[in-house]
Amino acid sequence: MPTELPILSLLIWGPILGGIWVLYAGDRQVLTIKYLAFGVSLITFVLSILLYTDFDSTTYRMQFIEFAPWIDAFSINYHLGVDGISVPLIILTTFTTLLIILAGWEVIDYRLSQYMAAFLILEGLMNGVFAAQDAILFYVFWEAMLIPMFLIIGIWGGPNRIYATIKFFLYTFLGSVFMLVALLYLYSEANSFNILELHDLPLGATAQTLIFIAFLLAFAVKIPMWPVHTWLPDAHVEAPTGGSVILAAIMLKMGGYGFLRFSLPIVPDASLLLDKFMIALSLIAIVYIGFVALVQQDMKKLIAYSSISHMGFVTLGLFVGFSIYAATGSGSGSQMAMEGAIMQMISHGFISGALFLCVGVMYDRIHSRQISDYGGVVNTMPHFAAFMMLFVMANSGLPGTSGFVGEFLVILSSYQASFWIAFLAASILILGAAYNLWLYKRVIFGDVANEKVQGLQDINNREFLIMSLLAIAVLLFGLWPAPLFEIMGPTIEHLVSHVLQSKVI
Amino acid sequence: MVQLSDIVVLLPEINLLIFACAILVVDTFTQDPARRITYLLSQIALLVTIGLVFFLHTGASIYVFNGTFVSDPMSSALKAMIGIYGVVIFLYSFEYLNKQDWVKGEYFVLGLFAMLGMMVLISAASMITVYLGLELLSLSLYAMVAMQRDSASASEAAMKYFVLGALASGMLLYGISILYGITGTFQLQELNQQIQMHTGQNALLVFGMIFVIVGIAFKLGAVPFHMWVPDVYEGAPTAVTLFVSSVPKIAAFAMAIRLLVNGLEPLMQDWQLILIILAVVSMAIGNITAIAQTNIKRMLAYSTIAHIGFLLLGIIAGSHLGYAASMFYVITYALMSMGAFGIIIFLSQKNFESDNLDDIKGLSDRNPWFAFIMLILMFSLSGVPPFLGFWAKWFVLKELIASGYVWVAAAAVFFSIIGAYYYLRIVKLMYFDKPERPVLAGASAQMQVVLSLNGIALLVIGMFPGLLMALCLSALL
Amino acid sequence: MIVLSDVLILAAIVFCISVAGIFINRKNVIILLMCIELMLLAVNMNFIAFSYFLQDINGQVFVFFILTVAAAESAIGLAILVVLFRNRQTINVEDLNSMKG
Amino acid sequence: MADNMETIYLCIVLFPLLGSIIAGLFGRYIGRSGAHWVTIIGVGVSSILSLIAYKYIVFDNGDIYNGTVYQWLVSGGISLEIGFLIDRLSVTMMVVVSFVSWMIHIYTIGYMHDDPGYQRFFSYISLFTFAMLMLVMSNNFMQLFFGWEGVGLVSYLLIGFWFKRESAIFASLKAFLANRIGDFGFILGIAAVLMYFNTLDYWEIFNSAPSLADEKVMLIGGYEWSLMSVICICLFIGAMGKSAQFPLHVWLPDSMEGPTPISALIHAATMVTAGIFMVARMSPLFEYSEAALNLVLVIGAITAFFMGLLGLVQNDIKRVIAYSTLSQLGYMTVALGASAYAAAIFHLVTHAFFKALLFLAAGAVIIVLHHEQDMRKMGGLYKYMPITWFTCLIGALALIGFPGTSGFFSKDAIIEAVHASTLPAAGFAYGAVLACVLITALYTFRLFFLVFHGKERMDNETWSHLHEAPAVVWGPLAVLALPSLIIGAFLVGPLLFGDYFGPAIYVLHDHNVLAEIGHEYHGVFGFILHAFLQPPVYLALAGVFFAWLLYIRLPDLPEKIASKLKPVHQVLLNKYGFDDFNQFVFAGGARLFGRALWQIGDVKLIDGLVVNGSALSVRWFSGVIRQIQSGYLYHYAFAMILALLLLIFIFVHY
Repeated sequence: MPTELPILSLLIWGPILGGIWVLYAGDRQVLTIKYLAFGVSLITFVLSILLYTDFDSTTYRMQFIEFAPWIDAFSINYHLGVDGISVPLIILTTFTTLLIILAGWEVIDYRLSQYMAAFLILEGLMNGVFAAQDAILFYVFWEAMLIPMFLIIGIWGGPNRIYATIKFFLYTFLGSVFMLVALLYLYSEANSFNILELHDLPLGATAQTLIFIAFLLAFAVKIPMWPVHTWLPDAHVEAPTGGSVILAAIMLKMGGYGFLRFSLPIVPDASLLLDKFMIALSLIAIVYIGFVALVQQDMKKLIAYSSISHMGFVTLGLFVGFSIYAATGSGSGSQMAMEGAIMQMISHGFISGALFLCVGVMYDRIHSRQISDYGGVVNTMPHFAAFMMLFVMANSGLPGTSGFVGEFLVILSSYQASFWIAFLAASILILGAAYNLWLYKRVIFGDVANEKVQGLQDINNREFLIMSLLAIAVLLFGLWPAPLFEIMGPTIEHLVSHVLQSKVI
Repeated sequence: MVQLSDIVVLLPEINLLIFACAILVVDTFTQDPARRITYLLSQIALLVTIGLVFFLHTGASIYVFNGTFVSDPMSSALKAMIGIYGVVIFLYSFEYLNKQDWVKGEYFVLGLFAMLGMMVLISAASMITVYLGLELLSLSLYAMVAMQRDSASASEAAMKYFVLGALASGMLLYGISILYGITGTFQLQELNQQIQMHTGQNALLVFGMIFVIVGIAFKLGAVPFHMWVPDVYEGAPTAVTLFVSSVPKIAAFAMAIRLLVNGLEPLMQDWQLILIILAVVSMAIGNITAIAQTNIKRMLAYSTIAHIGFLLLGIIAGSHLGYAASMFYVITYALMSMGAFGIIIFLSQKNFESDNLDDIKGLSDRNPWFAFIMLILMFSLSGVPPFLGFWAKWFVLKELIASGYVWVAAAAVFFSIIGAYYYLRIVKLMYFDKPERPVLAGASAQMQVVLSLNGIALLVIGMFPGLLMALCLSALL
Repeated sequence: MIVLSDVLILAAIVFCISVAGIFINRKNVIILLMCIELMLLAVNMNFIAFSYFLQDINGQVFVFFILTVAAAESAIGLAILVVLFRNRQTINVEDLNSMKG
Repeated sequence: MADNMETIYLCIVLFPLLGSIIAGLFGRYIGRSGAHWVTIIGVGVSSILSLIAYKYIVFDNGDIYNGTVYQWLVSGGISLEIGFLIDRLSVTMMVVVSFVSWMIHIYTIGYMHDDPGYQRFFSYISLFTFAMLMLVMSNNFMQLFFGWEGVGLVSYLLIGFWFKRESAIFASLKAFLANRIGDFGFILGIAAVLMYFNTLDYWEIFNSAPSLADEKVMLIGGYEWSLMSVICICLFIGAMGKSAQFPLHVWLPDSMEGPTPISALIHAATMVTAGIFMVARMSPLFEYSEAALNLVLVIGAITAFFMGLLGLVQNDIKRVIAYSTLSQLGYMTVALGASAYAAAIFHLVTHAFFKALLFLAAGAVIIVLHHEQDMRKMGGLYKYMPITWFTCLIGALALIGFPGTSGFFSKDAIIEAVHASTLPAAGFAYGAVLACVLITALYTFRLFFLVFHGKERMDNETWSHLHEAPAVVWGPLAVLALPSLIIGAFLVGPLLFGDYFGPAIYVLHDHNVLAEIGHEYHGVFGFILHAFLQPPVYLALAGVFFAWLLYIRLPDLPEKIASKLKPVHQVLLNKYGFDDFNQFVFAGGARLFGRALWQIGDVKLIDGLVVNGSALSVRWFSGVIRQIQSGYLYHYAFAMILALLLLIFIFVHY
């Protein structure tokens, strides 16, 4: 271990304590808390970069391990560690939070300190989810995360925010409590909450199926999969910009992360048994939601639906591996599918975040999310239009942007399972382009539609900075995704070989 | 056969009794309308009791008075908890009574007697002791509920509570009589052994046991013996509701352990099934009905019913770990309940109970700190980590699953989702709505400090629940 | 010759009457108090019978406790009744439904 | 030399990119002239370096380069890389692409002179050059797809360049979507390639192609497909989108909405050739699939014939040329189908020149007429614009394949090749391309006569300002006219019948139609003479004659014919109803379907019934249950007793 610094703990508790500090500072010194929040998130981001630089990408083993007993009686430990799956997600989290603090700089004027604090605390909790190696520690972070998000949507959200936030909370709560039952059942079998030990726990076929379903409820709601996706459009639409960004960029990824960390390795046989079902749901999400996205009148809703559709690729990539293995007899296609899925998660974090920020930029000026209220924005906001073009194109999977990589790999590998899976998955090429570009056409192109659009101011330096950072990320990972794959390669390779082995007793 | 050392074991109870009687006398003579001296003496009584419990606890089970009274780790732990909670309850109550301008010495005296009853109940090793403790507790509570003499609803609640309580204790007695008839003993350990010898008379034993369970379920407030709970919570003055909703549950838990585990353990398979029915129905009815409530106190009453269902799950698990989980649950629940009613007291004013849901609208604008405390309470009640309420549910579920009742656990978590809705609604009212009237809540500094600590405790113990779990485990292993 | 079951059946009948009285009576609260007393008496009868047939004095001791408690209980019950009447000017059971739902 | 070549290749793609980035991001700071200088220099350097590369590969017989620039990613043991394959095929394309682009850059200075989006436009066309070069220089499918979509993107941007015009942004959307439909097939093809070849690298794939030629796959039910056919058909669907083949041709005519003729030219001369290039590049795969070759033939023939017909009824000058482009692309496709890949590339090259010439000439006319594009408002321009008239005539002759012009050689070679092909679909294709020769001549000279001859039909205001186009506009015309005339004669020998492409294009012996024609090839003049023994020349001349008859001699006749054949005319005017059909069925259908899924599936079923429904039912249930709590003491007591009895009933049994 090159550094002795407890980086993971700092990444978790730093933002949380920072958030409490911001909360304590209160709304009296507006500028102070802004800089305070910014400073905290910046330091956290820099720290998270250390994870990348000091990461040993030759092994699949957990790194940066921290271990301390927590509840002795039940061998629950404060056990942190990261591997190739967690590191990118943690960096994504810290990066996104940094942007959100910037994005809320001038926009939020109601209970600013609480706003900033909520996001900082949320950041810490999310880092905790990705770093936890103990199932109960994971669950605690996983659930605790709901509280700040519940408040963010409820306090700073749109007109229908209460319905949305309660729906969000109950939906996700519904999923996760069954996961808790499954975890407790696993404990009763393994006498341990250590996730890695659970990976090696042999389990009967029926038990695996039931555990899989319990996990599925939690992760399918979170990611979200069809048909438990309906909380997402509401939550996204009503949430403030920052909330939408966090939801789309990070929270959805937790579902995918859960599948990777829990469902697949803990109950591989059930995953194998139900993989067709999962593939079917994923394909429904891709196609069905693609069509639904096409007809949305509300920009945020459209992007929200597009997120669901893109998350269909994640679940497809994660579960198509079994069929690939069955068809080709080698794990390399499965690995490609899974890595494609993770790439898709990371990339979607940037792109959807960027798109929600774009909508936020417009919303801050006109206070409408309806597509029909816009038109010809490019005339008054050319720089903004350029950025949005990039993000919209990335969202429709243009090569050279990060949005392409994951989709490309998943389509390529799922072909090995079946032509028709790839066929349906590839329909996103058409549907994605259709809803994205149609949105762009109606909002950005055309002649100036009304006086409000006429009065628009182009993005200021702060917004320019945020957009540029995202644009760089989107392009960087599109043109050179190799570093990411280098990090996750050994981990996924090991995961695939683990998942493809039966562990039925 | 009664030795001096037996009396020593009984010292906390004796101390409390003496204090209670003394305070009754002192209160008669005090001229102070605020009854400070009564209040202070009551607190001292509790502190001394806690001290005695602490110093007398040995970690071993000591049976005294011909095996009718026991002092064991569980009794010490629960008595200490009752004492500590009693201090907090009296503090909140004193605040409430002051706000309402009718400070009554009786409240404290009756409260002390009720706690005496609880301590007796907790230490009961014989069905006679159980009955006496239970009646001492119940009679005090009836009187407390009716204490607000000019309130129609309070007297109505008291009447309902009284009649149903008497009915329940009648049934309990009937059950005890049957058990006595079969086994010829009141002493719980002997009962246990006798039942193991009387395997042929299982049906009669179960018949008697069902009556006993009715008595326990009534005291806990499990469906369908819960009908008194909402009316009493709503009708009684908030200080009394606060009292009724917290510490007596601890005693009721102890009663269940004493009777079902110490006494009727050989019949475990039967009472597990009965309790499963009661628990599931309680969680269902409690959570679902709570949604329709508009009065916070009544809503919390139904929430209590649901929590009792959860509490029973640990007993259903039928293992010492499970009982420990239940104990953890009841301690946690009482703490949360105190906090919730504490907030209502904090918000109340003279002639204004502030117990409608609308009364807490926009609390976070008016008083962000206590809104935050209430938020902790609500999330803790709904079982969201990292708050203590989560660990309570976690512990119970864990033991339930370890005993193989996975489906009961699944049903339990399902109902807790429904339950989450009405807790969230309170958070919603506080944080997302605008205040309807510019009421400024206020309270004395000590009330504020203790109430804050009450809420923060849920967070801090929630982050380090190991100690409390260890306590519960050591009490029941 | 009176056997145990005779007494038990009598006690059970008395118990049932008292229980029925509690939920059938819809008029006067005082009748409820009487029913409760009756119920305790039924239980007492059980205890005495068992005590006698088991040759165990404990049962009769318990009866004394019950009698004492019953007295206290009546006292409290009547006190509540008085308070209730003062507030409501009625002790009709059917009128006691201001809290429900 | 060989060591430096890698750097040169890299520079060829990077300079246009650099120019594009500078002009795009810093256009405000470097100003208009800065923007055009930086991009022109960028593309210019790239063109010159392409020439050097051309010299190195073709004339010096230098080593074919196949190398990796950098590794894009490794996943599951498969390495995806960015790399170049520079052989005779790609180097030829590089020269064509970079030079045409360079010319367009220069021409744009004049054409876009007053446009506020000046810098942006230069940035786009440089970016286009970059993407197109990446496409042709790629050595693997991944990068091919990158370039493929990249040109799609820039074409979207260019067509929608005048974003205030509703029709322009509509057309751009349509173009992108039509291309995406092609890409949909394309990516499936790539996926199939990856599955069976386990790599995306061209050479490795081509080397193992023969061993997989007989592989069968199951797609639907038990029916077996040849693997190669599946791969090639999927890839060809991509080519159909990009090269605007029937039925994905719909976007190309509309793409004329861009700042024409530049964007039109970009499309006509370069972008649409990507599909042709791709199929030629994939010849080692297509050769193993008769089914795919037949399909290519049929699609090409349909496109050539039916799109040519549409050219007859258009009145917009640009649209006529656009349909002509479609039709010519059909020719190229037919050539591909007949395994005459070299002929396809040959036609691609000649077409690039004469079509560029025609577009620029049309542009010149449009400028002079103040952005009037309707041919019915032109006429008699030869007096005012002699240079334009003359160059346009050369272009028109080349287009119809007048013997000796560049178009003649390439087109005649294609027709001969189809004639010689033995594929089942070759007969149909041959008939279609022959008929198309007549049609091509007819619509080309219809355009020519309507614009330059006959009555002067423009309004007075315009008429009074008629003059020759400025030098910066006619200069490129003159530059392009020469090669349009002669380049065919120079290239026909080596390109078609020599071993010009070497191993870059692979043809099975049975399919080698060009070799068959080559037996009869005895030099350029022999080829011309030979043509006079074949029908195409006479068909072309007949076409010119009819055009003269209809539009000069009897100008009223077309009207009458149109009214006599009203249904046919109407069908042609409606472009066979494709636009309406697509608009109604696909666009409308998708929206309808989406709305149905949303409103019925999401809103009503999932949200309404399940989510809110369960919430409501819990609430309703709650209302019911609270009735049990009646408030009456006797009910409470009754509940307790009832429960007691129930428990006894359930649990006490003897």
